[in-house]
Amino acid sequence: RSLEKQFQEFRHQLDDSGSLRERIRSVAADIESAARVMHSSLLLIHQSRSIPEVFKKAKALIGVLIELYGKLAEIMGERPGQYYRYHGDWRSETQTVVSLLAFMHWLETESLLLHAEAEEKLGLKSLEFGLDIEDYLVGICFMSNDLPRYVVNQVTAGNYDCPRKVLKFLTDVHAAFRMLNLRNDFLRKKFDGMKYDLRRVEEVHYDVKIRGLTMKGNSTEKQGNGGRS
Amino acid sequence: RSLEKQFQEFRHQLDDSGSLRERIRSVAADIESAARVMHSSLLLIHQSRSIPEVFKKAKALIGVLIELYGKLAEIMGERPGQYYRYHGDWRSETQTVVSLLAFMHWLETESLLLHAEAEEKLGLKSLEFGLDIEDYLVGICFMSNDLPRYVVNQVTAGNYDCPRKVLKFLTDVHAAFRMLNLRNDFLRKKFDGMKYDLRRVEEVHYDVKIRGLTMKGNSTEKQGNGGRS
Amino acid sequence: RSLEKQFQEFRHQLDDSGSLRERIRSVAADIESAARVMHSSLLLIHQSRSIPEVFKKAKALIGVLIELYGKLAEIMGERPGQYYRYHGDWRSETQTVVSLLAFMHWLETESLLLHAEAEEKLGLKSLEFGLDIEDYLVGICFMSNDLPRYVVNQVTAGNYDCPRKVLKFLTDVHAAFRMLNLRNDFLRKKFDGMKYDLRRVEEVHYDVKIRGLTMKGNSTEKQGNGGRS
Amino acid sequence: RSLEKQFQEFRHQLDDSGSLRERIRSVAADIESAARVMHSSLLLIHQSRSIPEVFKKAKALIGVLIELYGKLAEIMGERPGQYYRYHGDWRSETQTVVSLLAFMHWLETESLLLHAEAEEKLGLKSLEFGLDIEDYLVGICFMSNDLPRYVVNQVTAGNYDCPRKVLKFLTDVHAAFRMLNLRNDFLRKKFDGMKYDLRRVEEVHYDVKIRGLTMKGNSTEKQGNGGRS
Amino acid sequence: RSLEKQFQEFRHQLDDSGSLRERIRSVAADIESAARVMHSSLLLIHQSRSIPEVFKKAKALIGVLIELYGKLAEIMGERPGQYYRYHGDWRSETQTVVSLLAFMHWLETESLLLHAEAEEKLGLKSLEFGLDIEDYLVGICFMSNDLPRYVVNQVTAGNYDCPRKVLKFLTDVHAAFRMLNLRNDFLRKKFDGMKYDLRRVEEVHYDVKIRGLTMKGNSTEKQGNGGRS
Amino acid sequence: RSLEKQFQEFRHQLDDSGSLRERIRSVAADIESAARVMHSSLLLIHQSRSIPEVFKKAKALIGVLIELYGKLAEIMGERPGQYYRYHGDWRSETQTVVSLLAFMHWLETESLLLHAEAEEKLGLKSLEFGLDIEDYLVGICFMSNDLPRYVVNQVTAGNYDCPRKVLKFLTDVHAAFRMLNLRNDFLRKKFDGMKYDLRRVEEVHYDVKIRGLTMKGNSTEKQGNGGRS
Amino acid sequence: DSDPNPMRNAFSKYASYLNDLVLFLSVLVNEKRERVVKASRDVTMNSKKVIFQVHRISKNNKEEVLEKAEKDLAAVVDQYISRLVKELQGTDFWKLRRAYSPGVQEYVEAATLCNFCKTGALLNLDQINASLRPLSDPSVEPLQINVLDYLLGLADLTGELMRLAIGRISDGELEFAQKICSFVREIHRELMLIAPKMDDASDMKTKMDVMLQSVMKIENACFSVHVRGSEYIPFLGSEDTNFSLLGVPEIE
Amino acid sequence: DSDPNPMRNAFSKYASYLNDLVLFLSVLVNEKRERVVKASRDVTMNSKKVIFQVHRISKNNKEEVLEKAEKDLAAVVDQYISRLVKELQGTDFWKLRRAYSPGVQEYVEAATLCNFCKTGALLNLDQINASLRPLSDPSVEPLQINVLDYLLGLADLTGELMRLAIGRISDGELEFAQKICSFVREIHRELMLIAPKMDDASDMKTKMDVMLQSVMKIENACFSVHVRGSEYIPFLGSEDTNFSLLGVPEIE
Ligand SMILES: [Mn+2]
Ligand SMILES: [Mn+2]
Repeated sequence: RSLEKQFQEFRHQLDDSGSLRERIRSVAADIESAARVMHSSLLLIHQSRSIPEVFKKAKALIGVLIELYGKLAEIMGERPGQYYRYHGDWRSETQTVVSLLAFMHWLETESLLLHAEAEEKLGLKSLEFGLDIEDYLVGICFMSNDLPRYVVNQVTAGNYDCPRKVLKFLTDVHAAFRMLNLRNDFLRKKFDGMKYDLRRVEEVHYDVKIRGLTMKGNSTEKQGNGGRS
Repeated sequence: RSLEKQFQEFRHQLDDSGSLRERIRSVAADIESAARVMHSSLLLIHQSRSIPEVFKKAKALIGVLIELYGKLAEIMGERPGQYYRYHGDWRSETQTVVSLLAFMHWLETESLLLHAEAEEKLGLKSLEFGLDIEDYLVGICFMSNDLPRYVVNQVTAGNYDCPRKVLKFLTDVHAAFRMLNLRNDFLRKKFDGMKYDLRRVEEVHYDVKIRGLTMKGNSTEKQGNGGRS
Repeated sequence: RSLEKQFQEFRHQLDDSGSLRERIRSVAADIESAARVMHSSLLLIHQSRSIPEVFKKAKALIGVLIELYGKLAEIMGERPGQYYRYHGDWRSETQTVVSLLAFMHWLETESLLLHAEAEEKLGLKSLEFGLDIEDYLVGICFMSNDLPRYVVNQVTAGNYDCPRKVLKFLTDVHAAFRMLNLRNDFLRKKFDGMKYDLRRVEEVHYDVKIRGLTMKGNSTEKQGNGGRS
Repeated sequence: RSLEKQFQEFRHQLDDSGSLRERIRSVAADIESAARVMHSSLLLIHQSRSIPEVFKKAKALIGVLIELYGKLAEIMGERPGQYYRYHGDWRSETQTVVSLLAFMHWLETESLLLHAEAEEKLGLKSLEFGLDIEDYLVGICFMSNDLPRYVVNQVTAGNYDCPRKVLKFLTDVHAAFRMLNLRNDFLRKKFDGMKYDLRRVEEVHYDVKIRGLTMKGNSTEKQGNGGRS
Repeated sequence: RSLEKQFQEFRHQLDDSGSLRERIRSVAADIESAARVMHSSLLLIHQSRSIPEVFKKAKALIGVLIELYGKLAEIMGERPGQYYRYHGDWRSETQTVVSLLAFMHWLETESLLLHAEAEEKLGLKSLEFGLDIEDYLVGICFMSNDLPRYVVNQVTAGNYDCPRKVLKFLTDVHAAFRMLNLRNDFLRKKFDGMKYDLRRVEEVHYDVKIRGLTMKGNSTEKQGNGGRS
Repeated sequence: RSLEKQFQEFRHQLDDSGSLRERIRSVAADIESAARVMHSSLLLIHQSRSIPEVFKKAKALIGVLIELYGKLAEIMGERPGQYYRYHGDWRSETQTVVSLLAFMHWLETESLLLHAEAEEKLGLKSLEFGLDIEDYLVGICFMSNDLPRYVVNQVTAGNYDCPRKVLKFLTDVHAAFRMLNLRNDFLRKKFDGMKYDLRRVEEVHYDVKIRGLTMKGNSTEKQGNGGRS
Repeated sequence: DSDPNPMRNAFSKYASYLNDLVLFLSVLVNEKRERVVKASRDVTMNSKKVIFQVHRISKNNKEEVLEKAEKDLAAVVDQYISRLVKELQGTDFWKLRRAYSPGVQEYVEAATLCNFCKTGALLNLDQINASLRPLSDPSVEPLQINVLDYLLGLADLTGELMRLAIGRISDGELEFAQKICSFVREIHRELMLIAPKMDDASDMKTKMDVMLQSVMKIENACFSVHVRGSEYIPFLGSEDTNFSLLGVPEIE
Repeated sequence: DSDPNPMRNAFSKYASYLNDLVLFLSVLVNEKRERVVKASRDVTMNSKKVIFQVHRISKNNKEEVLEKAEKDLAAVVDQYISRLVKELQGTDFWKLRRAYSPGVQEYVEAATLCNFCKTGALLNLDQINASLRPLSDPSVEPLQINVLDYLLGLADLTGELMRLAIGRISDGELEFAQKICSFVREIHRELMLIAPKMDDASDMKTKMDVMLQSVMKIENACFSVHVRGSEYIPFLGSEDTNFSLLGVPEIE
């Protein structure tokens, strides 16, 4: 009967998209796990290890991530036009990944990791499977959340010029975000939190500046900061 | 600077997708409103008005719905491949629409409105913008939720043959659903609720049967629509 | 200094509106208390006491309520144009009062207490201080919530014609409400609940009807129903 | 029937007030958006841009706000006596606006923007549609919340006299607020937060004073706006 | 360092138990799926198919279940003493399985499936991996929940002797449960629900008895499986 | 009937205790208000007004407080043994009062206000109505919270000897508290906060000491009340 | 840290004063509180057992079941309430109320449930308190259950009565069920007037909502028995006199 | 109800079988569960006392305080853990885990805290379990704390270390504070990798958030001491050699 035939067909389709989702989730779990290890190794920066030392493990993991996103792209390639149907299953993992990459990028270049650069780092060149803009932006907000802690620990380690640089960077990023008309959603909430990061970095900068440490710091203390003063 | 340029571009894209979403939501609100009126007029069936009388208004509204879904399809046509990005904005409205159409279809034909028939009724022939299967299935569950009430009121009005028919229909639909491997999600929860509808209809059928009303009923009050008792 | 002067003035104004609010709240508490006693005495209807007996105490309390609303009107008269500033302080009490009056009205007349009638019963004739429409409507919804219990207990007491009458009444009220375009707020939520009352009354009516009790009931059993079959 | 007639009338009234609310909300959204841009441009003060530069854009937006409040007043003019019925729909936007105006006023005059002055700035002269006192007061509290950040950044930029001035101002405002008997509500909570602002400004003042920076500061960096340090 | 070494070891252990859990969950999902299909086929009993017909598929699935529980036992055999660590992962599936087996057992023997019998049916003879008693008891409660529906449908199909038998059975089971000293937990709540099943079955029994259907029924429609009425 | 009689009696008793509570709350509100004014006048100490000037108003209010606690004692005298039934209604007010008295006491004597002294100051000699020990201790913690601010402002005003004295005092109080065996409750949490006050006072002491200000300070600005700097 | 400054001395004096007072508080009261909490928990558990016993009631074992329940209830008083009383003796009842209130409420629930089943009437607070008086040492103030705990216990009683009523209907004891129904309605009506006046009015409010649900569950059960029974009233009494409505015994 | 039908008989046989099994469950296990819960509660309370004792530490009383703490900790093992072990002996550890887990976690917290203060290192799970082994009757399986409870205890330990660090900074013991800081950072990093793998991953997730807060509180405290200290570093050491940063003792 047509009713049965219809449901049989549904069954195939649902099983199909179910197993697809399973595959996606498995890759997403691998991404989560790689990002977690990466995050954990980046945390050593707070203990003033030198950047090259800290980056060694992290950089290796980028290779793993590229591979995993490649897998995702491949899977989605089987379902043209359904990127946004399954997108929710790897969103939050991707946001974390972006935040880590952007933090590393800042440490190396003192500039913001651009969207195109992030895509490139993850090997996402194809138009079909890119980095969603909102995910990228949320990732940047997450990175911002880590900066106050970084600045505090750098100053404690004697790197007195760090607050100034981070403040400049964060002020610029914050100003750039303000240009956007954000909907009243998750991203907006995350961005609203960025102003607390900014404020905290300003306070640290103030603490350093008012004691005249900025001058001293630059000349006398280079400890624990491999490539950066 | 590249940072500013990037955010300027984001701004355009976000504004763009923001205004798209606005347009979609406005159409979805119209669909919701049309469905509400349609539901309102179908409710008269519980007061045992004759089917033609009840359907007059409802049928007119299907025309409105076709037009509205046409608009949606047009909007989505501007964004190929992003159907599932915005799909959430008209989901629940569509589920309600399906439930109403399927109820009307059952009243007319005593058979299940198939997915393809539902698409056709709504003027959705294009491959690009179809009726999502899960939305269709949720809509069928919603329809099922209304059946116990319908049966109770029909019996009260003297239409004693109604429970048997509805029971047969619902048993078949329920069996068909059981063939599917549903994920543990909204649809699964809705379907789990269907067994209560089935049980209630069985009880009404039992009430009628045990009192031997089925025989009487069939001869004297065939239509069971003689107005309120 | 002008700053101090300004705040001194504010102080007076805030103290003023504070003591006004105090007075309003005291009256509202009295209304709540009177409504509670009234509600408690109306509950005897579920034990099939005769209507006159049940109403004796309740009717006396209407006099108290008129007086209290008079006080409120007087207080608000001191602040023209600020009705809605303080309205929140007696809202929910008024909704309860409306629900009780409407229930009594239905028991006496088997018709809906209209808005104008409610105002009249509470002695609210002045344009300045009326019964807010939404409060009236919420009150009607509250009344509807009590009807299934009433119907169940009436049938248990042998009053088999009651479900039919209540069903007719509630169907009409429900249909009338559906004409309104309710915002997505408290009233809408309350109204959405009304359909469960309707459904329950339909079920009770069904239980009575299917057993052929409606015929018997009218002729043989008049027990416990002072003025009504 | 009278029931139907009543509900028809209700329908008109509810639709009426619904569309009114829509219009109000649309204006309120515009106010919110203008205030957001204004806030954005005022933020540059934290980067020690000169006041005239910072104010140019902000002042232009005051004109926009006057117009928008004019629209609101016009709309409310259609409904005499219902100011407080709809007031909630533009409250929080107005509080933000007041906080921005008061901050600008302080930057220009080092004195508190009075309630009457705020009304004047927004073109609210009519008695019918004024600036609610509580909204004004909440706005002042919001402004207070921004002062610690302002002071910190000014000192960082070398403007060592700023803390003394802000402290004096905030102490006076705080003392004035303490004269009021605030209810246990939103305003009270906001005011309770003001003491943390005061404390922070005292701390900054202390930092500057104990290091003997006040003397230096006054002579060399009078304006403290020589760009970013 | 020993700290790192310890945590590394933990990581291995937890990865280990994580993958064990994965294996368990996969088996549990298979059990769930087999039980679902089994339930599906048993549902035909409500449509009055003959018992042999209904049981054919169900019995085959018992073989599948035995195998699956064998797998579970094997997995748990690798971790002696950790049965209750992972037990939560297959609890609810097992309860369903027990309810289905007990229902089949009743249909065949009109007696209660005992705990030891259930273990035997599932091939659980080893002491290491048995059927938890609470799971068994919950399963019996679940079976009880299905009996009212069964009785209603059997009577509808003309099997008038069924209510008497089920009532007797359920009364006995209920009495037996009352001998247990149940804690105030999930099982107790499930058992409390059994009273409603009992009551519903009694009502059906009453309906049948009062109409003198029991006598008729027994002679003419012994099997009660004459197809759908 | 005895049931009704009993409940009637309860109603009277509860009305009774309700009006008692009302009276208590009204007194507690007066205590709160007196404490607020007292606090307000004590706040001037942060602006370095002379102690006698600051105390004049505050001392007058102690008389008011004595009277109010007398009223409370009187009310509680009507209900022997029910002190702790109503105690929650004036707890937090009393804690604030203790903190203010202890702060004044320290300013005058540089020693801790003992429990017995606090009772005496408030005119609580009777055993029936004393000062609950936990309330006393919480009050002392509250006082501690105000000391960092006091120290900062005193130093700003040139009173460089203040940090040393406060530090000594707070160190002793902190040590004394550590002797107590505190439960894990509100008081314990408040006490845990005292550590931060201690740390902040130490920091200020350090700031002053490191600059050799202590010596200077003592001679020239003994009172430290030369008006606002 | 043996510096001989007066303030620290004062405080250590103060601290030794605390040995009388604060340590009295933290040791005596905290540990007393602990002990009272434990005693209360035992009262709760054993009162629950009594309630469970009452639910074993059926048409034919009423006397036997109630006798056992009353014996158990007496044991709760003798063994557990008396321990609670001993712990509380001489301290401020109101200060420790939170510690013992749950047990007392549950006891009220059990005692009133037993009494209702036996007599069909409400056991008064005075009666309960009179029965507790002998437990206390006559020299000190005896434990008297306060109105609030009594009422909170009554509120929970209605839930147990609902379970009882559903059971009785299954057992064919319609009159008993109807009696419960009236009784619960009456308690609900009375408590409705009292609820907002109580010290813990918001707790009571939720209990009132649950109570109304219980009342309606009983009413609905009575309703469905009634309509079912009404259907064949004309035929009943003639043919089948000993067919009690919805009673189990006729099976077999 | 003495009808001699086979099913009922079967069931009463079954019910007597329950006297072996279900009553074993409800009496033995339920009451055992109760007793285990009580024993666990005592372990918790007394471990908390040990932790409280450790927080009494100050610059000059370290040995004395830690000695007392260790004695108390040993008493927790001898008196309370041993009771827990006795209750658990012979039963399935995993089955009753929920009942004893809170106590075990708190004990881990106390033991690792003491050990860190004394040795500056993390007390391993193996070490703890080795110390518990003598408590058990050699004939039965000894109580061994499982990895999960150990890790949950460690997660809470970081909160106590934060309180300790803040106290130490107030007391001028900067180095100790910095040592705590590194230690807590390390635990946080290690647990971060383990957290999602745990059986109760969602509990652990909240604990991780709290832990990060603790880490940052310590870091912020170290930061503010550092910048304050850095300000005058050139002058320090020359003038005022014995002025330890932020130490209390100099007063007077
Ligand atoms: Mn209970
Ligand atoms: Mn802890």
